Formats: sequence, structure tokens, C-alpha cells
Amino acid sequence: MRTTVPRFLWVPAALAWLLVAIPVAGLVVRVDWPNFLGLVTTPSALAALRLSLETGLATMVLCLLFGGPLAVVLARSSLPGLPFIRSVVLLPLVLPPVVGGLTLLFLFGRTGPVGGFLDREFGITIPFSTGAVVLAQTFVAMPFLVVSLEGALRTAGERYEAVAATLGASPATTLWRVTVPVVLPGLMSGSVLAFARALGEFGATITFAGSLEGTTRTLPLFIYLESESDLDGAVAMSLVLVVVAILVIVVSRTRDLR
Amino acid sequence: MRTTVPRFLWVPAALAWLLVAIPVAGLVVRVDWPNFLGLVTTPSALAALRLSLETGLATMVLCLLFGGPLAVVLARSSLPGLPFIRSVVLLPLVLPPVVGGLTLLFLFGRTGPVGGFLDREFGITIPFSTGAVVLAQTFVAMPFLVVSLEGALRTAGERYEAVAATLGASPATTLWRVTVPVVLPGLMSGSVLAFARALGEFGATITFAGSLEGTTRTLPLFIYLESESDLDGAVAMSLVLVVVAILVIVVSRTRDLR
Amino acid sequence: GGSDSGSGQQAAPARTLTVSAAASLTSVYQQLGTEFQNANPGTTVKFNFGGSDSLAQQVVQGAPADVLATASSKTMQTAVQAGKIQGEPVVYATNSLQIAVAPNNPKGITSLQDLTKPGVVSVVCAPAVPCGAAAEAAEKAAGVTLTPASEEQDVKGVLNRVQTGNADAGLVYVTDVKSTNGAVTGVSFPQASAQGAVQSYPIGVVNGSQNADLAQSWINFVRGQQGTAALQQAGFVTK
Amino acid sequence: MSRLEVDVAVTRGSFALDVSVTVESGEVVAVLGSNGAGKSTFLGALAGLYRPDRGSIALDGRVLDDVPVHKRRVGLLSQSALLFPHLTARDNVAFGPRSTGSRRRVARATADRWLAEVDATALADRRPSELSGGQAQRIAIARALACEPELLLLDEPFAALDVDVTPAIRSLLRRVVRAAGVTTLMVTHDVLDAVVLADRLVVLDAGRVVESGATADVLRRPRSAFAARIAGLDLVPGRSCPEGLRTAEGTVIGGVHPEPVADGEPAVALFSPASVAVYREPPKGSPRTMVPVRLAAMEPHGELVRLRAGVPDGGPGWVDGLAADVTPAAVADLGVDPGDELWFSVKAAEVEVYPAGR
Amino acid sequence: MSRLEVDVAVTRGSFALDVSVTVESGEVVAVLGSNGAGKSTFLGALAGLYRPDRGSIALDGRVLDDVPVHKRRVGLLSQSALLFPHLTARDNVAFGPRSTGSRRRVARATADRWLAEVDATALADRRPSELSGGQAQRIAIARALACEPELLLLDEPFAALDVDVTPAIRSLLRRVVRAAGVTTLMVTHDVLDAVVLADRLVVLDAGRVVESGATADVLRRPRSAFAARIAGLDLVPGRSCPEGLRTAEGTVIGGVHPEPVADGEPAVALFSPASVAVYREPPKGSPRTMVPVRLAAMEPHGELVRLRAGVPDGGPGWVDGLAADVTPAAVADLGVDPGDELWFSVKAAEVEVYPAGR
Ligand SMILES: Nc1ncnc2c1ncn2[C@@H]1O[C@H](COP(=O)(O)OP(=O)(O)OP(=O)(O)O)[C@@H](O)[C@H]1O
Ligand SMILES: Nc1ncnc2c1ncn2[C@@H]1O[C@H](COP(=O)(O)OP(=O)(O)OP(=O)(O)O)[C@@H](O)[C@H]1O
Ligand SMILES: [Mg+2]
Ligand SMILES: [Mg+2]
Repeated sequence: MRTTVPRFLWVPAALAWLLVAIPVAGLVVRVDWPNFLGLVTTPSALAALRLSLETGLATMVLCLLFGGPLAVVLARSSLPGLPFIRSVVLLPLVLPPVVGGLTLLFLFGRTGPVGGFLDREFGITIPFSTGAVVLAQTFVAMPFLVVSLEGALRTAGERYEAVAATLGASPATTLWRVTVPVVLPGLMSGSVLAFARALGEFGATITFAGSLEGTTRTLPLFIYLESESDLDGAVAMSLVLVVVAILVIVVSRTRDLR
Repeated sequence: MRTTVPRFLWVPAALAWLLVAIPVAGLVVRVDWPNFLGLVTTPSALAALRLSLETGLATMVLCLLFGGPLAVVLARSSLPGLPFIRSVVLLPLVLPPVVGGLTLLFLFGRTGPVGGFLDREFGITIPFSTGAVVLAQTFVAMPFLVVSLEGALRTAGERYEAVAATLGASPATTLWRVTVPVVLPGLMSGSVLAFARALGEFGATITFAGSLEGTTRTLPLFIYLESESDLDGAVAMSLVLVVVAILVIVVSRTRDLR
Repeated sequence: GGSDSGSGQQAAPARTLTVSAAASLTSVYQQLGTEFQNANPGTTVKFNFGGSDSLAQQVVQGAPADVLATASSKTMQTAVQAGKIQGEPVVYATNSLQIAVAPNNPKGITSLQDLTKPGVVSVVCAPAVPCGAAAEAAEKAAGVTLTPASEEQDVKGVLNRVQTGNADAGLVYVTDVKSTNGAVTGVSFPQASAQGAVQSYPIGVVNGSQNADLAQSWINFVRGQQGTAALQQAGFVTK
Repeated sequence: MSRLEVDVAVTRGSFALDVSVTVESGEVVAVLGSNGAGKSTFLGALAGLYRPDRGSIALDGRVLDDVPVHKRRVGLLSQSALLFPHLTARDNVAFGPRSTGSRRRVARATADRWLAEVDATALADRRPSELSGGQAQRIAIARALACEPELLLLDEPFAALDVDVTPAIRSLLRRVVRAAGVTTLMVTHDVLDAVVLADRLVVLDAGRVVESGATADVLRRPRSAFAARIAGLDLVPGRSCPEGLRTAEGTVIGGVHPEPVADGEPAVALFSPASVAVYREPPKGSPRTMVPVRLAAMEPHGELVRLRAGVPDGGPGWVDGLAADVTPAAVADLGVDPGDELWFSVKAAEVEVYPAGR
Repeated sequence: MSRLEVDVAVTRGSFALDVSVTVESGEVVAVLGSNGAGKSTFLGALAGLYRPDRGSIALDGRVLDDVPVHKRRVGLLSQSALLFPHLTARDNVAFGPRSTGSRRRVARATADRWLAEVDATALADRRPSELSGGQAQRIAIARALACEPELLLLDEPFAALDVDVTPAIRSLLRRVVRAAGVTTLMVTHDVLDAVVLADRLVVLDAGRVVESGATADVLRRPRSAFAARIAGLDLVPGRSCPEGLRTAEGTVIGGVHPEPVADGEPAVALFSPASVAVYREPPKGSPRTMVPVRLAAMEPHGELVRLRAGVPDGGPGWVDGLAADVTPAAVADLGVDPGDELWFSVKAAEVEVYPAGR
């Protein structure tokens, strides 16, 4: 099919892209290139990068495992009060991340209702652990997956699921063999959004999980700290973060969206 | 159509929802109810709330005006290097907001290339102005609109646009009378996401726009400052933020998504 | 310090003074701002609170502030080196460390040494930020090596941990302990005044300010009687 | 091998369906009716896609009302093919067997068998987006048959099929349905489908059954206008009178009563379009029934030309759609064009008046 | 009022279309062909939805190759209705006029007029999701007509329409097309549509034109198997020989040569299914052409029954699809069932051998 993008859209589209691209390009200009390699390969920087990738991946998986079902329920069930239930899911988006971290701390901290119970009964302390990082990231990243996936599910409609049912497919079979493949683009872009958001998460992590090299100090925390003392290092690592994100996004999206 | 949500999805869905809902509920418990009204109606609090709503709305409009066209271009054109162009749009998601704010400052500050030009030629100073807040929020919120809208455009497909063309509709007419109405759910949820993200934006704003009462001190900044001295006030205002967000989301989504 | 309250400028036309100040100065400055306005009718003081580093960057990038008051000499130096401060900034207050513990000090902590006891969860600021550098200096002076559960970004983070019971002790400033109104108890220790452990608060007029005279009178006001009183009230040591 | 007993009411927006039908085990029923009569809605209700307001569906005594769609063993071929876009044609057909427990190898073999049946083996590895309309329809038929349902529902299965394929698929369906004895309901607009495949016809109108009976009976002696149209007969509703039939606005159509009908009873007059004579001017003194019409359409019909009547200004509504078959020579003589006013006439001896259906 | 000159090649995946056709101003051409022959692809290429690999499309001398879709003034009714889901039926129909500059009031009036033409006035305020399949198809037809294109492309316009509506819409199209003199291409699987509406037929097979000519000529004397099927005739391809025609594997079919055909030239043998006699056993000593077939399907055909041949084990491929029309009494006498082996025979006097088309 040949359709045309109206010509007058190109100008605002280009401006929008430039608004995002130029500051990022500015970052590239700002980098202290002669020392770049040295700046980004310090042990602390590498530890932060590794932790960020690991926790980002874990977050994405958790978002899929839990947020995926939630999106299906939101898009397909007819629970009473659905608009309210849905809007609660969006709250981590509006909550300033620091406040989000605080609420997690109130709940899972050593004196909070859940954290206190875990501490007393099992001796498990959540804050200051890598698990806390994943929890904080999942809290802020979940809405991304849920919203994009729910949108995709709604746009795709239920027609194919109805057909599958008339062919004898149980709801579970229908889910795996029809729903998931049909909304795959939405699932992919939702996952990418969630991963990206986890990769950039700062406020909730530092408030809830703390900042300890190798355990809880993810790349954004590292960059922020670095920026206090060594702006060059911070800029260099920001660029690394940007490159990692671009790689992840390009790889995951070129395969499945086109 | 009657389709069923597989039963085994309910458990993870409920857990996902609770992960978000319980911390927020914790916030409610934490509020110092007897003083609540007093805390949230101080002139500074009201100024911050008003500024947040105004800039959030302005951001949403800018995202629609510029990000909307960008999403159409990404979904409908066949530019070379599209995956790269698209992934750049996602960068504000991964960039820690503070780094994002810094890059904006480098660019639009009075000594930056763009800001310097504006200052010299027109005497316009961007940092410390409400415009800077909107700029920072647009920078971080744009990807939300672009990604959800592009997904919706792709899922909706080009069939209806092709039909419109055979009926003699120009690309512009097709855009307004076919594309936009068909992807309205995606447009709505993208706008809500962008608005919500703008409402919660903190790091880029405080770094780039500063925190001046009535001019650049939005609600999250206010909450942050307040938390230095008065955690109760911060918690109370967080709750206000949450309620505002829920209202906006419920109102905008119940109307158009069902 | 001087005692000129700036009350001689009553006839001045309506003017706005923009003060970029470290977030830890929020309550003191807000209080002083009101007093300054009362003393100088027709003047409005606007505050831009934030992290010292951001504030310095903003000034360097030409943000239209009149006064810059950071929470460390190092960040002030950033602005000075960029030629953005008129003359020499002055240090008008200092702040020193205390060990913040839960009210009534349930773990019985009395010295830095106690923080290394098993079962005591401690937190400090990261060495890269001023309060962390101070903590490091104090540690060195005391000859102990702490193994903190977390190296926080700022004092507020440390305070938060102690306040919410997630940490048993944390190194923060006296002013921070005071600001909690008894939510945490401060334990003083001798090494707090060691070389490099004391935080200083410099202030200066921003180059290119449209209100340089008003800015200067704000500095004088902060260093004056009312300013000193308020700062001391908050726990600062004034100079 | 299942007897179907249905008595349901379904509401869709402003449309209400209320149908009660019994289909014997292994019987094939053609569901006829004009556009919007509720045929698709009826099949959807049987498959469980719409929740009935009241009533019940039983298959061999097994009450389906609360059985979820996928456990009903009811196969539905819907009006649009709706092939799964992410699966190849073969996997689309294998979907049903796989879902009901067949192993992958077996399901693929089953799929290949059905693809061969609909003459689509060459298309097995194509995606739906790479198929033409008729090819997709064939795959959809194979898919519906491959899960071997107890009750098969087919919504216009032959639309989009070409002249080569239609008879082949028709005979395939006949073979499958007869061999397995699957109880089948089939929506169609083509009388040939009904004649070839169906034991019985059910005619819906505005959501209700207006006629039902053995195919041959209904086509020979329709009682609803729609069934008459399908059967290629002219039908005029009214009430019986001694001379034949009196329409609602009073025209009397002369006719015979092959079976006794009480005077004033609701009745229908039936006659063949071939027995209708057409005039430009009403012939004087003729004993025949004459009605003025406006010519709505002309179409070839075998060797003859079928003239289709419309309502002339101020004329009675029941003439709408009446057909008259005349020779091409007669058309040339008359020199008619659509829009012209004509007179249709029919001899009483060729009109049969029957009691109207329930 | 536009003469259409097309000569294009289009590739879609593994399918290649290469068509060259000229349609005179105001002519109506029926595009026929089996499923997947490339009919929809052809129309899509004319409308500008597929980019041709080479070639050119000219409408009244105006070269359309680089004209964007919306400026071509080519109306396309595609195979699925694709009504805009967010607009009411009326607004769907008004879309074209609005887009080409009519004011709102005028466009609505135009829409209402077209809705009345397709007998859908009552549906004007419905959304597409509230329409039945046939109702949606009618609105789609109204929508395509309402923008008064110079070239009208109709892809199976009558699929899904009921028996009442089909003749009405057919005559509507005839009226519109004749009155406005719109050049029209129409894809159909129903010979009646072609006979009623088309001046000319174009038959596609595997992306190429295999036959084209005036409707009556093609139906009387088809040269492709598909056109013969459409026309209801039996066609056997081969090469001319003195006795009639010799098929590729050597069977000789006796026949007459109404026009001279050189010996050994490619030719087709044409005969009516009614002239085919059917036997259980080959009668001894008959002078007729006899071929063994396997009975593939049986269908009523008017008063007669049409038997459709399949290829028996080891038999020649060309018998596939041959039809024989016999009386129901003969069927009863023969006692045949699909799958049985039979003999088809035809007298030489009833077989005409013509040179094969280009
Ligand atoms: N949501 C709705 N609101 C109002 N009316 C509706 C709705 N959905 C369907 N209808 C109406 O219900 C009637 C029955 O539709 P259905 O699809 O069953 O018809 P059908 O007999 O299958 O017709 P067709 O031969 O055109 O396919 C139609 O008149 C349609 O307009
Ligand atoms: N993307 C593709 N890749 C390969 N083959 C394709 C693709 N798209 C279409 N085709 C093939 O192109 C051929 C022509 O398709 P088209 O839709 O034009 O057929 P048609 O004549 O309209 O058939 P029908 O009568 O079934 O509608 C078909 O054989 C189809 O399988
Ligand atoms: Mg239907
Ligand atoms: Mg087609």
C-alpha cells in the first residue's frame, strides 16, 4: 500500500526530533574524548554498568511476568471500577520518583509492615540490596509495559480470540497462540519502554535501595555522584548509557516492528 | 463478544496491581490527616499545584503538536535509518533526568549555543523561566506520546488511509478525518502518559529551570524542598499529586477508551 | 560579622532579588526572606533552592540569579572560576557532623567507633559529595573504617534511613538533626571538627546581577544580627 | 451426530433476535433471509459469542448455555475469513486440532489433508496477507472443518469463491457433512447452495423465523415473500376470498385453492413469473387480474428476460419485487426501459392460494 | 467519460501481474478469473495502491503513473467493505464528497441520496459495527459511487448481498454507469453480473489476460477454460486435426470446424453440457467420442442435474471439470453417486472446434 505522510507534518516532526536529538548530540560534543576510555572503564563505572544491565533485565522480566497479565485483565475483563483500577497503575508515573522510593521504604523498610515482617520472621532486609533496586525499578517501569500493552490489546480487538475459541482453544491456549503473537509489537515496545525506564531510574532507587558500589549503585546513581565531583566522567558515562539504550532499542525493534 | 481471561492470569495481575497500589495506599495512611487541609493550602503549595497543572497542560499540548507529527512520520514514512531515528526519540527515557537537565542547560543556557543566540538577539533568557519548565518537561515527556502513538498507528494499519485516498481525500484530509479518529485511543493514552510524566518531572526541571516559587517550582520540586524540613507536608502534597493524576486519568480515559 | 540590617533603603522602588541557595538552607532562608522583605518594603525575595552543584552550573550557564549561596566552597569555586562571582565569596557559617540515631539512642552509640559494631547498620554520604568528604575526614581522624550499608547522595538520604529505622546510625550535620524536630537524636563526637570535616557556607554576588546593591545588602542581612540568630537557631556555627 | 434444540432471544443494540428451532441429528439446515435479518447473530449466539437474554441451547440434550465457547464443540465459519495473521495457512488449519490436544505432527497431517480437500495445498506456507480473498476463504473453510465439531455453523461459506471452486467445495461440504453426520447450519443467499446441501430451510426476517420446512416443500410452496424470491416464485400476501385472494388494500387476485382455506383467513397467492403477462396498456375486457407497476429492473434469466416490478406512484406496495419472465422478443416488442409504467397480469388458473404460514 | 489505457506489471511477493488492456470511454468491463488470478491486484494497481514495476496507466491521455492516489479520480470498492469505523453510515458516504470540496450540507444531501439508492436510508445513523455484512456492503457501494469518479473499480460488489437487493443494486449500477458514462471495471464470479452489466469481459489467469472480448462473443465462443466454465460450456484444449481436435495426450474428439483451422494449430473444442451423454459402461460400437471420468459432484441445474467430472485414476487431466447435464430420471436410472466411474460421450456434430485465443 502506498500512503503519503502529509507534507506539513514534516516540520513539527523534525523539530520534535531535534528537541530530543540536539541535547543528546550536545552530550557527545561535551565528552572529553581523549580521556573517554579511561573515564568509562574505571572499576566503579564498569560495576555500575553491569549492575544497571542486570537489574534492568530483571525488571523487564518481572514487568512482563506481572504487568503482562495485568494488561490482559485491564483490556479484556469487565471488572467493575476498571477505570479506577487502571488509573492506579499509572500512579508511579506521576509520583516524583523520590516520593515513590519513600512509599516503598515505608512499606518494605525494616520498620514498615511488609519489611518488618520479613525482617522479624526470615531476617531478610530489603533495602540496601540488589533486590531493592529491582523492586524500585519494577515499581516505576511497570506502568510503561501495562499501558502500551493494554493499548495494543485494545486496538487488536477480540475478534481473533473469539475465532480461536470457536476452534476449541481454551483461554490459555488462546493467550499463547493467538493473543501474544497478535500483540507482539505492543509487547516488544512495552518491554523496551520498561527496560529503558529501568535503565534510567534514579530517584526511587536511591531513596529506597541506597547507593553502594556493586550492590545498589546503578549507572544513573553513579553518573549523578560523579557529576558532583567530576563532570567529565559523568558526561562520558551518560554517553555510554545512551549508546547502550540505542543498541537495545535498535536491536529489539528492527527485528519485530517492521 | 464473550471472551474469557485465563484464570491463571489473575494472580500475577493482582500482584502487579498491589505492588503499585499498596505503596500508594501507604502514602494515604502516612498522611497527617488532622493537619492535611492546612498543609496543602499554604500559598506556596497552591502556587506549586497551579504551576504544575499549567505547565503539565502546556507540555501535553506541545507533545501533541510536535510529537504527534513525529509519530506519524515514524509509523508511516519509509525514511532510511528509521530504527535509528526512532531510538533517538526514546533517549530521554534512559537519560537520568538530571543529566537530561544538564544537557538542556548546556544547550539553552545563556552561554550555550541556542540560549546564547536567543539572549544576544532577543534578550530572552530561558533558565529560571516557566518556559524552561515546559521545555524540560517536554523533553522528558515527548517519548511517551511518540511511542504510544506510533504503536497505535502501526496496529491500526494503513487500510483505512488507502480507502480514504481512493475516495479523493488528500493526505491532510485523511490525517484529520481518518487517521486521528481511528487512533484516538492511542492518542488519548499517549497524551495522558505525557501529562502524567510531566506532572511528576523533577530532576530535569530542577537542574535546568531551577526552583523559583510561582515561576519554576512545580509540585514535585515543592515536595522535595518541603521534605527537607517537613515530611508531613511533603507526603500530603504527594497525595494531592496522586489525586490530581487519578482525576485526570479517570476523566480522560473513561470517556474515550471504552 | 556586620550589623547593618539594610533598613536604610526604605525608599527604593519595587525590586526583586533572586537568591540561588543550597537546599539545606531552605527553612532558614525562607524565614530570613520574610524578615528582609519587611525590612525593605517594595522588595521581593525569590529563592531558587537546589543542589549546590546544579546551582553553580546554572549560574555558570548564565541563569539570572543575584546571589549564590552554596553549601560547599568547592561548588562556589566552580562559579568563581567561571568569573561569575563579584569579588571574593565570604564564608558566613559552618556546619559540623553529628551521628544521627533513633530517639533515645537504643543501640547506645556514643562514638564513631560504635558504628563498626556488628549489628549496627550505618549509612554515610558518598565521598564525592560534601557531607561524604567530611565523613571521610572524620573517619580518618578517628582511625576507623566504616562499612556503610549505603553511600547516600545527600544528607537527606542519610537522615531518611535513620528516621525510617532502616539504619541505626548515620553521619549528618547538626542542622539536619535539628530540622527533624526530635525525630532523630544527634550524638556529637570529637572528630567532627577535624580538618576537612567541617562544611562551610560561602555566599557571593553573582556577576552581572541587575541588583548588585540589593544582593550585597542580602549578604549583609544574612551576616547581620537577625541572620546570625536564625542560623544559630538552626544549628549553624556562624562566623 | 447431535440433535440441536434452540430457543433463544439475543439483543444487539436496537436489534432483537428471537428464534426457536430444532435441528435433527445430522441434518443440514440452510438459514436464509435478507440482509440484516439476523442470520449471523443467530449463528453467533449458537457458538456462544453473544450472551442470550433468555432461552437455552441444547446439543443432544447437553445444555450449552453456560458452557464456555471453546468447550461447545461448535465450529463457526464467520462471514469474514479472519485467518490468524501471524500463522501460515497450514498452521491456521492445524490450530483447531492442536488446540484440542493433537500432537504437532498429527495436527499438521490433518491440516495438510484439509488443505488438499479445498485445493489449497500450494498455499500451505503462505501468510494470510499473501492470499487473495477467495484463497483466504478456502483456508477458513478448511480450518472450520479440521476441528471436527459436533455442530457446524457456516456463514456464507461460498462468498468470494470462483466458479471452479464453488461446486468442488460444495460437494466437499456435502461429503464431509454426510459422512460424519455433522449437524450443520449454513447461511446462504444462493438457492443452489440450499438445494444441493440442505435438508431443511429456515427463513429469518427481522430476527424471527418466518418460515421453515423441508427444502423442496419450501421452494415449491413458500409462504414468505423472501422464500418465494429465493424459490423464484411470485408471492402476494392477503386474505383468502372465494375468487382467490384479497390484498390488504383490496385488490382481488383470482386464483384456485388447491387445499381448503377458510374465507378471510390469512393466505398467500403463488404463481410463476413465467405465467405473468406484461402489457403497455391494460387490454380491455380481459378477465385476468391486472396490476399497474413501474419497471424496476431487467435481467436475463435463462433464455428469457426477467422484469422486476417496482411500486408505481400511488400503487399498492405488494407489487414491489414481483417478477415476470418474458421472451427477449416480447421485450423488443414492448420496447420497455426501467422506469416505464407497465401492467402485469396473471390468469386465475395459474395462481394458487394457500393458507399463510404460522 | 474517460478512455483507459493500461499496460502494467506489478509484483506482490512471488506473484507477478502483467496486464495490458484498453477500455473505451464509458465502457463496462467485467474482470473474471479464478481465485488468486490477480483481479484485486489489478484493480489495486489502477487505483494506485501498488507501485507498478513498469508500464503506464493513462486515463483519457492523462498519465496517472505519478499522480497520487487521491488525485486520480479513481473510485475503488474493495473486496472487504472497510467502512470507516468511527463514522456513521451517512458520514462514510459523505466522506468522498466532503474530501473533494463539497460543503457539509451538500455532502450530507449527496450521501442521503446515495443511501436511498442502495435502500439503506434507515441505516444512515448506524456505525459500521452495528451493521450486518450485507448492509455494510451496500453502504460501501454507496460510498464508492458518491464520489463520482472518472474510473470506477468494483471488486465483487455483489458478494454478501441478498436476493432482494442484488438485482436492485445491479440495476442501480447499470443506471449510474450508463447515465454518467463512467468507465468501469468490475470483478465478479457471477456470469449474471457480467451479462447484465458488462460490455466486455477480460479473463485473467495467473496474472495475465487469457481472453478478452465483447460479453456475448466470449460467452458464446470462449477460448479459455475459465471463460467456458463461466459461460456454462465444456471446453477441451488441444490441436486441430481433420476429425476435430487432438488433446495433448492423444485422445481425438470428433467435431466440426465452423471456421477454417489449420491442421495442428492450437485449438479448443466447445460443446454444451446438455449434449453430453452419460453411461455406466461404454456402449459397444458407438461412433461417438468416449472418455472415462470419475464423478466429482452433482448439482441441480434448472430442470436438469449437472454432473461434474473429475479425473479417474490414470485418466487424462483435461476431463477435470467437464460438465454433463442429464435429466433427474436419467440420474435415477444410472443410480450414480460421487466417486463412481462413468463414461461421458458427445456426438461429433455437437462439438465445434475453434482456433485457440492468442
Ligand atoms: N450493535 C448493534 N446495534 C444495533 N443494531 C445492530 C447491532 N449489531 C447488529 N445490528 C443489527 O442486527 C441485525 C442483524 O445483523 P446480522 O449480522 O445478524 O444480519 P445477517 O442476517 O447476518 O445479515 P447479512 O446477510 O447482511 O450478513 C442487522 O439489522 C444489524 O443492523
Ligand atoms: N505478498 C504476497 N506474496 C505472495 N503472493 C501474494 C502476495 N499477495 C498476494 N499474493 C498472491 O497474488 C495473487 C493475486 O491475488 P489477488 O488478490 O489479486 O487475487 P484475486 O484475483 O483478486 O483473487 P480472489 O478472486 O480470490 O479475490 C494470489 O495468488 C495471491 O496468493
Ligand atoms: Mg451476516
Ligand atoms: Mg480479489
